[in-house]
Amino acid sequence: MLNIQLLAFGIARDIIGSRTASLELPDDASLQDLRILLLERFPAFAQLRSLAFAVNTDYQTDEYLIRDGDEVVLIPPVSGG
Amino acid sequence: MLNIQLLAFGIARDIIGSRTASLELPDDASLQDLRILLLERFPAFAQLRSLAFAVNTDYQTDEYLIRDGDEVVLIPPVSGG
Amino acid sequence: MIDVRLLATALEDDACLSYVASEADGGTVLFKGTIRNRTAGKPVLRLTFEAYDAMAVREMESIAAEGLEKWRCHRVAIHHRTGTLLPGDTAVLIAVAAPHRQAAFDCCQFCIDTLKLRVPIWKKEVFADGEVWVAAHP
Amino acid sequence: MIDVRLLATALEDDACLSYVASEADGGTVLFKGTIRNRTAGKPVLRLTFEAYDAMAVREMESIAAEGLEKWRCHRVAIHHRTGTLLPGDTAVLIAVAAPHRQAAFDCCQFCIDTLKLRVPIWKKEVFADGEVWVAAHP
Repeated sequence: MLNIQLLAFGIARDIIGSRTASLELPDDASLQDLRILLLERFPAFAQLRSLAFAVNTDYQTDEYLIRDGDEVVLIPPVSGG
Repeated sequence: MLNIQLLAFGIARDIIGSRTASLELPDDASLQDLRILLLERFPAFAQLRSLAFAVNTDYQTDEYLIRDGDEVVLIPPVSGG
Repeated sequence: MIDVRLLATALEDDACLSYVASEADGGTVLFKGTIRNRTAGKPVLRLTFEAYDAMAVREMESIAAEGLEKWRCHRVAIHHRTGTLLPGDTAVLIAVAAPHRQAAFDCCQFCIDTLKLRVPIWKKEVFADGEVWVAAHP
Repeated sequence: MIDVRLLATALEDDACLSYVASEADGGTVLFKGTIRNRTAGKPVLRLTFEAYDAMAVREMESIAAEGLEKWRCHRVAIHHRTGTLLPGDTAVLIAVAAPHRQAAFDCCQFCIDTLKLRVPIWKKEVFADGEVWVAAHP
């Protein structure tokens, strides 16, 4: 199993109810697998215009294979400026 | 005859040698007639990228018929900003 | 040269303009984004900006570097607020200096357009009757 | 609202930015044109700006009004220098505020582009070996 940390901002934090969360995922899980899991647990994510992921401080696509210890950042639609 | 005042700026002032000048033109003279006269007396005007005219504070085309007492402004290529 | 800051205190126009000033450059463009007092006709009480700080700074630096290179500009400053802002407050400042003006306009516009697309900063608008995360929903 | 000034004294960024500031507007764009220390590689000692004052002010007002109307912006300030300037000095400031940024960018660019085409102001560059009226000859 992979142990990862979630870090959530903006409306994503409201949806999961906290800034950080720990999660276990099967080995070889991709960000797409995480997306599916999140949508199951928190159907409100389906209402968003988009949900992107970063690992540490870089955007990653859904094909990214999660590594044990990764910090995965949930990035709902940004609205800076 | 029409009596007009010339007002010259930038390189036009250098070419005619003074900021202002008085001139007599035949009745019914247009700015085009003035242009021809200026090019005869001051051939250096032919070297400019352009020479526009204003009467008082408005640009006028060469068809403009000069009136007695007009102040005609010689506007060489502008370079503000 | 790039100056990127994510600040919890009031942004200063002059800090950005001074940073990019140079006798080698003839054109400077500053974009200043401020808090409007209404959204779709509804009075806004205040806004809160939340940022993923480390990544927001990295993304702003990367946007500034991309703009500098693409338009051959010399200096870019991007300053962005976090925290709570009131109508009229400055949310973002982007200053770009270049030898000629077109490059400065194009680079400045690229920086603000791209910042709004990909820098991890989120704003919540607070109205008399509730709060909304801007642009979160379609 | 339009604020046009032709000034023989140093231009101030903040005078333009303050004039256009409003809680109804979210985007402000400032263009600042400054004196470069070189032209085509040649060191510039100083510049002199000469203006046909009355007409220069009228033309700048007309450009500002045209920009405001075309892009539905709220406020435009155009301040232009006359007299002698040194490298680094500010020759022109144009600030535009609008509800949204694209209008402010487009209007500001229109104002500076059009100012350079038709406002009766002339600059002479002074080099170590002589003086040149800028753009006078092809």
